Amino acid sequence: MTKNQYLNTLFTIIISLLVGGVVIIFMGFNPIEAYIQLFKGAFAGKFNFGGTLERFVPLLLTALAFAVSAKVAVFNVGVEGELYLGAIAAAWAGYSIVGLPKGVHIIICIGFAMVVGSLWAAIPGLLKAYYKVNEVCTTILLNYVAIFFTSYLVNNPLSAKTGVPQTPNMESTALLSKILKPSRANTGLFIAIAVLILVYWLVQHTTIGYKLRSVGLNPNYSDYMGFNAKRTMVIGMMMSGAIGGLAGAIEVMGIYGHFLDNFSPGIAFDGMLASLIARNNIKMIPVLALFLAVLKSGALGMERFTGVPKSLVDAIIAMFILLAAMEGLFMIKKWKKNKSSKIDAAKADI
Amino acid sequence: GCSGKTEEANTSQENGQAKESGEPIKVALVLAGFLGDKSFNDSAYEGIKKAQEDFNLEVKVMESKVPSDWESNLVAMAAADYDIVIGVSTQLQDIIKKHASEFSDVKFGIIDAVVDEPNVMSATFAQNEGSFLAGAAAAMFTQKTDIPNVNSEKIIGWVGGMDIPVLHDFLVGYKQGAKHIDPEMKILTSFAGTFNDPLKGKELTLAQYSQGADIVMNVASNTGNGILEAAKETGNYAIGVDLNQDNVYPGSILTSMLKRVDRASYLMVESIAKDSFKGGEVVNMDISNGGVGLTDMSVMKEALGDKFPQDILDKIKELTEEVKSGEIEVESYPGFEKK
Amino acid sequence: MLDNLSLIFDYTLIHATIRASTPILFAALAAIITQQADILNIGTEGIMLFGAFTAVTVSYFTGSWILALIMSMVVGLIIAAIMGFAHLKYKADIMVVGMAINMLALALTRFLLNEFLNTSGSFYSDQIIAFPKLKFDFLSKNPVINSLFNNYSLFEIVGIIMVVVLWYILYKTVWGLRLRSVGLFPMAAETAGINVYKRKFEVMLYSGLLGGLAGAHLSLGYSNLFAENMTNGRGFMGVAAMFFGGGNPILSWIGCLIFGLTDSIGSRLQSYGLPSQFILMIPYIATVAILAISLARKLRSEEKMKSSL
Amino acid sequence: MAAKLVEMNGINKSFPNVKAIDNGKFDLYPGEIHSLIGENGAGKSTMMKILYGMYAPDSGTIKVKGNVLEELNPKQAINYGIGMVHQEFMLVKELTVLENIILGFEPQKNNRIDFAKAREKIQYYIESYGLEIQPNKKVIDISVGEAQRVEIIKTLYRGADILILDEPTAVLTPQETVKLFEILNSLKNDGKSIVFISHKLNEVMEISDRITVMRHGEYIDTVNKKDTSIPELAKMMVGRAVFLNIKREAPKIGDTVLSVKNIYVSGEKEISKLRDVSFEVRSGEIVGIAGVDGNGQSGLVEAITGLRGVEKGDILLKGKSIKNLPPLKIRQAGIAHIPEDRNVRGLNRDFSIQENLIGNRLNENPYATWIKMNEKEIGKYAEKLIKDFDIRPSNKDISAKNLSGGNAQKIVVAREVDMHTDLLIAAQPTRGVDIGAIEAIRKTLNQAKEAGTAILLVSADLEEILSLSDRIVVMYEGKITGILQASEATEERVGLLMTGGELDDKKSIS
Ligand SMILES: Nc1ncnc2c1ncn2[C@@H]1O[C@H](COP(=O)(O)OP(=O)(O)OP(=O)(O)O)[C@@H](O)[C@H]1O
Ligand SMILES: Nc1ncnc2c1ncn2[C@@H]1O[C@H](COP(=O)(O)OP(=O)(O)OP(=O)(O)O)[C@@H](O)[C@H]1O
Ligand SMILES: [Mg+2]
Ligand SMILES: [Mg+2]
Repeated sequence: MTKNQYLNTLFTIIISLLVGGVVIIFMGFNPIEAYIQLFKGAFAGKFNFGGTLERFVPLLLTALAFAVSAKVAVFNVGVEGELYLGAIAAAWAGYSIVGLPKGVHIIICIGFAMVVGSLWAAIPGLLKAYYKVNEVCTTILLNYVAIFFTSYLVNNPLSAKTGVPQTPNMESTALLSKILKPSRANTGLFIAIAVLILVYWLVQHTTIGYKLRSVGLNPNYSDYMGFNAKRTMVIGMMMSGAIGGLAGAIEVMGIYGHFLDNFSPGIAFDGMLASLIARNNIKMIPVLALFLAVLKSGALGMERFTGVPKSLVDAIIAMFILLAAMEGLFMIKKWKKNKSSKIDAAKADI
Repeated sequence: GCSGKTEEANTSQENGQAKESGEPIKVALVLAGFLGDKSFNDSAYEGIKKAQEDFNLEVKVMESKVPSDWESNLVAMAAADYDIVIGVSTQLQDIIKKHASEFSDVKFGIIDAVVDEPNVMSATFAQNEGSFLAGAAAAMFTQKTDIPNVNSEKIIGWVGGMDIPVLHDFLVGYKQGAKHIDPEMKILTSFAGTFNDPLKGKELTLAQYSQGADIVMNVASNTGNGILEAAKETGNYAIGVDLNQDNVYPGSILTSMLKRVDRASYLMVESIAKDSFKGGEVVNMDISNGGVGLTDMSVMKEALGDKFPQDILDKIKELTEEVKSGEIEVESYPGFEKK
Repeated sequence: MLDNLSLIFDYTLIHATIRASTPILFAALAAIITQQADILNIGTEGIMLFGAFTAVTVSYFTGSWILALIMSMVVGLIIAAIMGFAHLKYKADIMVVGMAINMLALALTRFLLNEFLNTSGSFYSDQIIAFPKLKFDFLSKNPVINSLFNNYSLFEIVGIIMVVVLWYILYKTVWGLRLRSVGLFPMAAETAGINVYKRKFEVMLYSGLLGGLAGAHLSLGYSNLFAENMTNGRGFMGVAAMFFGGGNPILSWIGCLIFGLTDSIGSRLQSYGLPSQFILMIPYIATVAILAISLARKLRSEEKMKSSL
Repeated sequence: MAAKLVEMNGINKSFPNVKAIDNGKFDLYPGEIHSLIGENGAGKSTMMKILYGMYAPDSGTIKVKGNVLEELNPKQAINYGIGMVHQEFMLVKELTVLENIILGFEPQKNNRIDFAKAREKIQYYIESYGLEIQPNKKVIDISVGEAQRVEIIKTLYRGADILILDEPTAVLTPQETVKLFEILNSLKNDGKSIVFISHKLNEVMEISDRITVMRHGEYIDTVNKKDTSIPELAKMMVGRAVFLNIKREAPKIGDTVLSVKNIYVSGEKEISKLRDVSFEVRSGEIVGIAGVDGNGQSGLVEAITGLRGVEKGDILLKGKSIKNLPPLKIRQAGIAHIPEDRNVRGLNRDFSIQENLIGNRLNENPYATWIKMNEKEIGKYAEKLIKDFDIRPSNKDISAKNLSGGNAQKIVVAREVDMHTDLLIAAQPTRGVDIGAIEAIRKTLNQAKEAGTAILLVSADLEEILSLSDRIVVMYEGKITGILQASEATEERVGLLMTGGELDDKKSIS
């Protein structure tokens, strides 16, 4: 990021706050109070800050999952489904296997979730690579299948039979330890950060990453080099699915302790949003994931302790995101050049 | 059905029995969904509003359908010194169980589940019993061929929201009630897979009508709006749920199965106001105490005039007594056995 | 089971299929028109929701479905214009814009429902005037004919007409040719003197009109109420259908019909005690499977054409 | 002389990283063919894109037909009668030829495109200038030569009397070039003015009236054709004398390295399907494959390198079958491959020079330990290749898309030749690159051959085939029509075989 871009970001934030403030005043509330509660809701005290971290982890992982598939030029809208399947796989391994030491049990749960997530992601991957079936179409549709399938499992064979649509509670050996009690932030945070670093290293500094990026940018070159573009594409999708599955596993192992029917309200779509705003740049993803996590937990604070209705808070957040995406908004220096580079831009689009 | 501005914390005029100090009682209602479902959640809020008329309250409603928000909402409200925090859903059972001891000086209420802690009051519902009556009413109604659009086939319908255990508790009662009237009765059942899609509810209901059902029971929250609309649009019939929905489309809705969530939430607030809160208390709302039941069908009676089948009403009364006395034992779904 | 089968597969299925596929179809058309200019408009979902809300509100207050239709399209247009500016002028990623609009629509319609209509969750009233149904008395005598040809909601028919019209416009008119060239190869279009920016903006606006219409059909044609989040992924399904047909209105329509048909069959199958979740999956699995099989077959036949033997 | 049609003066244009035009100058008279030459990246295309309104110059004046143009876009340029055939074709592959031609200028009848009228008008150009095209085919299905003619008709159709052709012959066969020149001359006789950009100086000398030379974005000089010569032009372009014709030693031929035995390979078009093709390449010799583009050469190369399936027959490398092995296995067996299109296969344009150079040694020691890439070693290796092959700019971290065609091609050549494999396949190794780079690449191939590599050279440039090959295999419609020794090959004889003719003396040896 250049100095200009930082300025641009700053301007965008200020403008968003101003516009949001005007709306809040217009509705008859105090914007300063509202923003203070937003800030407190995200950062003040262990409970709130923990709440932010708790939301940050799945956002980071699902954003990463999306970015990895984007490296092989697959638009994986299916991370949500992988998250669900990973979650239920981890939950099952967590309650049905007993008597393992903690570390081993956690690894088994995570491993199983990642395998399930990657196998699920392999389906649209294979269809795209070998039959040119559009992956946006298949992943949108397969999300529903995954969610209904977990719903079937949790209400039938894997049900805890307690009246709540959830699996039995996992063994304590399968649970991730909490940090920052009473919030539910947990050691999954460190797993997520480790995965972030690992993925960054893998993509940027290894032969595997070279192949993945190469396939995404030019599959013909890859085939010619002997990387097998199709297979690599499927591998990239499977990596993406594994990370999505991991995100689900951490949710159940760190937060709920069991799989809960319909537990995700579209976490992976928020993750996708983070990745898209970061333009799939892995280095920028944690920043954007944190940004969204802060907005989400801050919004809860604003809703709890001011009279601003939840729906208005949500609308203001949507507006923040819209403005954040408009990178051209304050590129003052670029305005003049815009004219001469219009075709360059068109070219860049191709 | 308008619930007005809901999120604002508003205080009402003071009433005799309220706390001495004149400070309002702080009540937090934590929902596992949103207001506006015209059933379960709205009903809980109705009770609070009723209590607001009687006592001096400060009310906060936390809505969210995001499971990860539930726990943090509940904890935040408990930490913010609310006098009572009421969790409105079976789904909040574990969360309250987990945190009740942490906030030992805060009182909790849980609706539709039981938490056995010294500072928690629970309310459960025998929805299977209410549904039993609804099933019986539907089974009788579907054979009244003199009523417009009622066919001679012994087929009735039932459409649920998500396929989760509590809905099955409704369903077993409904089926048992129908079969009790006529063992040959065929019951079509569908789940929309969501509580939030009225259009899907409508589609499923239309499908059941096309398969010969002429009356369909709604157990689908917001999705149910589509069920009721399908009845109105095709001239067929429906049965409402939770709240009295008879008036939504007068003449299309035979009756509603009431689940008096409002009464439960009122009781909880009242116990604080009157200082009669008993930790660990479980209020069982069933047919015997009027916690579940059917409406009096007066709306339908008016719509049908002398075609109204009075015998249904009589039979329901009879069945109600039989269930009360234990003569009829209504089955329940695993996890919902009477405590 | 045999008599059950006839309860599932009978003539009423046809009308049910069209009814179930129309909301998705309109969303797909809105997505198709921008996709032809290489803009993936996933904001359709949000535009629809705005449209649905506007339609109900206007119809409720004015009692005129025509006015409701017009206003919901105008609202769609305005939202699309905002999206167009954000994406084309300020270079915001179109997917992000679309998702933000979806979030905004969900929150804002909920907010306005409280503020304007003083209710939450859902809103229905006798004063909401629905879109007319095409009812012909002379058709209603025979139940089969009645089910097959009568009682269509206005826009169920308009939708089918629009598939053909849009196909014609895209593939037979100057406007369509230029639009497709903008989407396929903007440089080529630019060197042919076509203003790519304007063209993209223009189709964003049309997409807004269609999205608004789609929403209005949802709340005044398909049903007669507004409910929070009543689109419930139908905009996304439209995008999926658009990709199913590769941007071709007719093929996309076929995708919608496959979905609608399997969905309707599912609705009927549910009554027979199979686990609901599996039934609810059928339309999604069927659509993916049909797409995959048809593409695999196409690839195979292309291979054959190339063979030297 | 008549008044100038076009006058461009003091033109400057910078892109983010380069100054593409530095005080550029160009003019054009009515009815002349004016060539614009210069090395890759000299700024020829940029200069003409400015004239066509695609780029706004940073400064400078443009005068067309007496009007000073302040702001120009393609639409206005078209209105001034300027038409441009771009180096990369501006054709929408998914549309038909007809649709491409009329795009933006469609005749209409009640809101419908009047295809009949369009066809009629196009027919006029087809007949008047002998531009053979098939209007109903999709562009994706036509040959490059035809695409070229489509582009020309497109500009004429739009009413151009100033035609800019940016390297039109780079992708054409000699026959097609001859045909193009006939067309250009007849256009000129019709009073049209033509700007012709090319790297091939013999063509430039053949077709032009005047010639302008650019170097590193600067204007060097404009000369009359009759006052100059090829060596002089080359010197102006490169800044030094150039020697293209490498003197050939007698080849030291060794064992058979590659033997292709009766193979059948699939193809898009009927004529590109290989049927019953056999030949051999021995160590220390260059075997040239001559043929009109589209007669199966691509298929042949792809079959040998594993990129396309062989349906029947066998391919042996040093006696071992490599038929239908995965491309990686074939590379490892000892084949290096310079692909025909550097932008499609040869390079990953978004990768840096360094990343492109390491592609085929990715898993080799010391460049990688297990999966970790050793960036230091890779960097050293990249720097060595950049130096050895004189790739410019020499910064290994620049992304490949910012390089001129010649330098981009040098990356591919460096990467493949440095593998020192037994067999090197070089397909169109000098297509579209400037004269300096051609010299360097040809020299490199010759050195590899002298070091004992067996080389299979595929080129549509007959001159290149004749000057490099020791043996020449001629292909026509997917079959081999003859194999000639260098000594017995002449342009006429090879040309005859390339078009399906037969040699009467039957002196060919196989
Ligand atoms: N759109 C662009 N963005 C950035 N740099 C560019 C762009 N177009 C051209 N350049 C750079 O400008 C310089 C001149 O390029 P130009 O295409 O005009 O060269 P050329 O003489 O046509 O070369 P060639 O013979 O290879 O076609 C080169 O260094 C090139 O990399
Ligand atoms: N069966 C195939 N499998 C994979 N790729 C193919 C196949 N057929 C064609 N292609 C691709 O399409 C391109 C053009 O194919 P085509 O068959 O026309 O080439 P060709 O005629 O064999 O080669 P050329 O004519 O250029 O010598 C090839 O370069 C190749 O990349
Ligand atoms: Mg009946
Ligand atoms: Mg050029």
